[in-house]
Amino acid sequence: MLDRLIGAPAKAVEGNGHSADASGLILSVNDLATKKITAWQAVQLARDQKRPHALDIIERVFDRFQELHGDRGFRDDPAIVTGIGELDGRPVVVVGQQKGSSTEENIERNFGMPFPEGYRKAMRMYRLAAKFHLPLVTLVDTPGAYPGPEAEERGQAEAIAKSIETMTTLPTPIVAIILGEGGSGGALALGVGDVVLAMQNAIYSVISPEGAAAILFRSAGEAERAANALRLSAPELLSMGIVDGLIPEPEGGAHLDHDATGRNIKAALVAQLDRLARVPVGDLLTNRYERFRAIGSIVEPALDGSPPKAEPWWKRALRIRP
Amino acid sequence: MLDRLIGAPAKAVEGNGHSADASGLILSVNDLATKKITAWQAVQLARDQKRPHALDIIERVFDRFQELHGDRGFRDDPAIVTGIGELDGRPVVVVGQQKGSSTEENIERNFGMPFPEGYRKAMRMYRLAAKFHLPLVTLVDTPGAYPGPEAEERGQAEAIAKSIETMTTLPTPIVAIILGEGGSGGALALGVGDVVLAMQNAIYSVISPEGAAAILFRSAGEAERAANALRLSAPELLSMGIVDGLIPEPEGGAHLDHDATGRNIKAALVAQLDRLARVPVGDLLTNRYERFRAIGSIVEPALDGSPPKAEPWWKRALRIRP
Amino acid sequence: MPFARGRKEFPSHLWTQCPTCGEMLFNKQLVRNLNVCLKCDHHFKLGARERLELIADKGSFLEIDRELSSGDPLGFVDSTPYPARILAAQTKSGEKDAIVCGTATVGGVPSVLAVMDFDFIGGSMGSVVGEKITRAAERALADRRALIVVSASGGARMQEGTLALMQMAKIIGALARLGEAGLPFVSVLTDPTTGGVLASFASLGDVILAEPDALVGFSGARVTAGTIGEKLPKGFQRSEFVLAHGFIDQVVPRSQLKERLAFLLGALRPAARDLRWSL
Amino acid sequence: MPFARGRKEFPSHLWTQCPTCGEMLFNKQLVRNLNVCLKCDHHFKLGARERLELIADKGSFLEIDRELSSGDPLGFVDSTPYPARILAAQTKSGEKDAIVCGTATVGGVPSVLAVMDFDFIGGSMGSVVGEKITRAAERALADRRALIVVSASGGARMQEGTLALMQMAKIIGALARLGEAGLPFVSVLTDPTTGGVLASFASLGDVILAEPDALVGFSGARVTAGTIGEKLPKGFQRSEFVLAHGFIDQVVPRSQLKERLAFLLGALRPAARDLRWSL
Ligand SMILES: [Zn+2]
Ligand SMILES: [Zn+2]
Repeated sequence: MLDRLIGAPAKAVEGNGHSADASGLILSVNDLATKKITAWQAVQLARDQKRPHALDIIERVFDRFQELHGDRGFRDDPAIVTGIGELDGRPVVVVGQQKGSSTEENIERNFGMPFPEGYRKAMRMYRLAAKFHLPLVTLVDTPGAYPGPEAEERGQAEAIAKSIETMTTLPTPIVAIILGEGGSGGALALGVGDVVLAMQNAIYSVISPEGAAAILFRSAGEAERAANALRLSAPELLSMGIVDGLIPEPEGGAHLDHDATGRNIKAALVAQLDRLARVPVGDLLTNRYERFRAIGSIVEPALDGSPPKAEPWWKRALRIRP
Repeated sequence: MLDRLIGAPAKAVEGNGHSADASGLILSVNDLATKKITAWQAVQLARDQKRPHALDIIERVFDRFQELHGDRGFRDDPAIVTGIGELDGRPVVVVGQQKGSSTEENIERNFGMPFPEGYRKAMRMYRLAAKFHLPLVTLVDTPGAYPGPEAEERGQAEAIAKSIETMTTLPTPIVAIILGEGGSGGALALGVGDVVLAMQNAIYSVISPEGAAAILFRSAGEAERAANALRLSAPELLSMGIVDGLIPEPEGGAHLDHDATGRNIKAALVAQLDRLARVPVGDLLTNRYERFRAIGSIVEPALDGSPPKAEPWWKRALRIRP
Repeated sequence: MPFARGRKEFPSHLWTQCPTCGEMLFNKQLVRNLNVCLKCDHHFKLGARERLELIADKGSFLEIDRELSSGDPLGFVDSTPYPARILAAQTKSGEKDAIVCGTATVGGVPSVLAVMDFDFIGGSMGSVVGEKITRAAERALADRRALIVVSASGGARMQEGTLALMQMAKIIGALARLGEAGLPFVSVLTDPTTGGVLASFASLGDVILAEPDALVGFSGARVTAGTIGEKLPKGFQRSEFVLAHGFIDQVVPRSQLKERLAFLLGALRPAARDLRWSL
Repeated sequence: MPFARGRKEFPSHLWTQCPTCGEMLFNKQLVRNLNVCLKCDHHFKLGARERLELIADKGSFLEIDRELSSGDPLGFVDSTPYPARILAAQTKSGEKDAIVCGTATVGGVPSVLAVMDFDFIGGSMGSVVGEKITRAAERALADRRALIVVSASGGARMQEGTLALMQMAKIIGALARLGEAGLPFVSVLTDPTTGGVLASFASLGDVILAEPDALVGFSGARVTAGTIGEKLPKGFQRSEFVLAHGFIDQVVPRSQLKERLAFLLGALRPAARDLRWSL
């Protein structure tokens, strides 16, 4: 038996071929200047109410941003902000999850937990980007999709699934940034990019540490233990190939200096979009597919004793016959 | 000045090139065997509760019909029924507005007045038809889209507009049949076809006679007068080129013999779909565009004194410069 | 100006009363303020020509299809024969029908503009409006220009019966082709945009802007209220309400409309050639 | 059989009590009835192999990717180390993970089937489920076959952390390509289909069928109820409820599932070649 870890560390980062090294990104865990924080510290930082949220970043990164509203079907969801901004003079479509910076704003923004109509608004903007050949930038920052009964009734699961589907085949460059909290499927609905970056202190997880603790350890108090086990911090994500690079945060965390954070994000975006603009859309889609295709950890015995080669799916598909 | 009546009678009917003459269709008002009924009689017949409704027709025309439900967004609207049926062994997507045959069923079906989610269900089925290269048959029978406040809130206008848009570019053959009452935009949302047929006693109007009477004559009691003025009966629609042919009804009206009505519809559908299946999809879409493009009555003075020629829009577009 | 005066002191050729706040507005000032109330920002209706002046870059507007006018396909008579009704509207307005179309640049972006005029039989959409918007879309497609349509309409023109209804499909067909070619269409909703106009082109903008407090709905509020026999929610069918329900991108004060359009057209600016052929 | 008997008269290797109606069901009869209660039609969970027997044409099923099993990428330990948990499930079930895939014909239509098994760690989706469904979709694309996925899952497998989450994007990527090639995907939801499984492939069927009264929802009802701190609507997150809300095409009794699938695949039968190239 061969333990073939598909999508192992360095490979995935270089594998998709688009990660810049000239834009200040952290591309290897070894490059982290300061010593790594604990998973639980990362959770606290990622959730800090003073952390810059989507609109704080948009304001600092884009010139002349115009917010566009509505899903054209039910409601304009304030937990997702969308619009067109100019990045160094080039129009870019922006879609971000928006948490509040105060209790009042958090209530208005539903604590950054989108309803299905939020994801449908996002999809509308994804399609707008594709129609007009504008690159798409997404900013992920949510505890998760809203789990309330109205959200269930209006198809939270369907909206997330369609959002992901729309991104996987969207014929325009996509850079996704995990800005703060990447909460499960509700985050992934904005998270399918040609390049996926994470802020240095962001987290991204299949379930909240509290949720995992409640199920696995029968106690929400064990959240810290769960956070560790889930390997949800940005450096861990980088080492697993889930994100392609980390955007450095100012000393002490992004909440201490929004402007510097914005500058770092802008540098990363400009560099990534410059690269992606040169990739023909067919190659873009192939690479995007292969990027996510390669993620996972499976053990597969070789039928003839030799280890199976890692190769593009279509080679496998054309070869295998029952 | 030249009174150029774009889309005049016979021209439009032959113009789109797809109308069968071998399937029992009435292609000219002169061919109407019995003497024409009045507009008001047509209104009464079209609305007769005993008239065969969509499911009555589907049952008689299609083998092995499977109803499919839901708009994938909000609700399954019982005022629109959709599914896949077999027509002489060939799978066909069917979308029809469904009135009730009793008061209870009418309440359940909202008297055949769809909500926005009904049109969104229809659109989903239109796309399904296109994706799998299945022809689409629509059955129009509604007093109109539901005008209630929830329908307004969920975007009745948007749903109708998108429905029409989806049909205009749908890359698969479409036959639309005005089965009974064709009530305004809510009917047109199912009414864009390569071939548009009407039952002999159907009506199709921009506004209900009662609505028109209330506005024009300040009295709903003048509905009969309005019905005449609106020229909404099937023979009028045929003579204006709005429908391409009439499907004959049994003596006295469709409500007297559902089976015979079903047979006539089936014959028409089989003949039309046979023809349309032979048209390359590019030509189909061009012809569908030109079919609706030609409808209207305008007066345009010729700039050089000679009458402007009727010609395809792209010739005009390539020629004219300011 | 803010002390009370009697009605006779405000001759109507000089003064207009704001229907929202009741303020008496001096007409010259009102016009200079783009027909927006100086006190409460109420947006008065704006004629097609004034709107064009507001949107198009100065001196860039070239009208097209000016001479199209309506036939009388149904021989329609209500209180007046339809041709007489048309003629009266033409005489009063100096326009041939309820829409003015032409080419222009907007913020430097080559565009086709189609602007409706509510004063012409309620901005109703008959064959002429249908044909002119369709031609405007076809022109935009042929010249690879952006399309802007400003709506102000009660809906389809019932004097043209089912032919008027069919204009919805005709226009949408042309818009769909425009969209397939990757050309932008911006829809601007003004007070009122209802019925078959909202249920067709007005709802299909890549971006949809609306003026503040404009009536935007499918069915007349009277019909809707009648349907449920009760009171409608506050702000029902007004721009801000429709925005909250997800059908409008932005509510834009008239003073910012030009700038907003210019930004959007700049961002969605059509490529010089059709990118579908560039792979 | 319909007279009252004491519990001790129903040894559990012979009898099963229906959780819905309380009826004691003789196991052999229950199995013969496709694990559906003979009295109240309650649908018991069905193992992957039994489901395959029910759906695939007799003798047509050829399993693929049988030997894939899970790594331990996170070194995850809760009450038990993850590898031990996997091994226990493998030993108990005889399967390598929570899904069985293969090729078959269904009503004569060449298909690829992927069937989940709730008994294997709650049908949770980790890298193996992700990889196997992805390969199933890729196989369907390569061979121009239809794809049927039967879901039975509590969602993503948290012991594989964010890697499990990424399986959603991976599978959907493959499904999207299948769809672009005009190949049909039918999703069958069984009790339960929740979390990341419903929020990915299970919701993306061209046609979505569900078994009666199956739990179908994104968030656990406990979470949802906690969110609002009150009682949930009747039938909340059950197939019929979800059908009424527009997200399911049909609720299909198990006895009719094969026939229904055969009809749908026959109607949506993929063309022998990709019609995108045939213009
Ligand atoms: Zn005022
Ligand atoms: Zn039972």
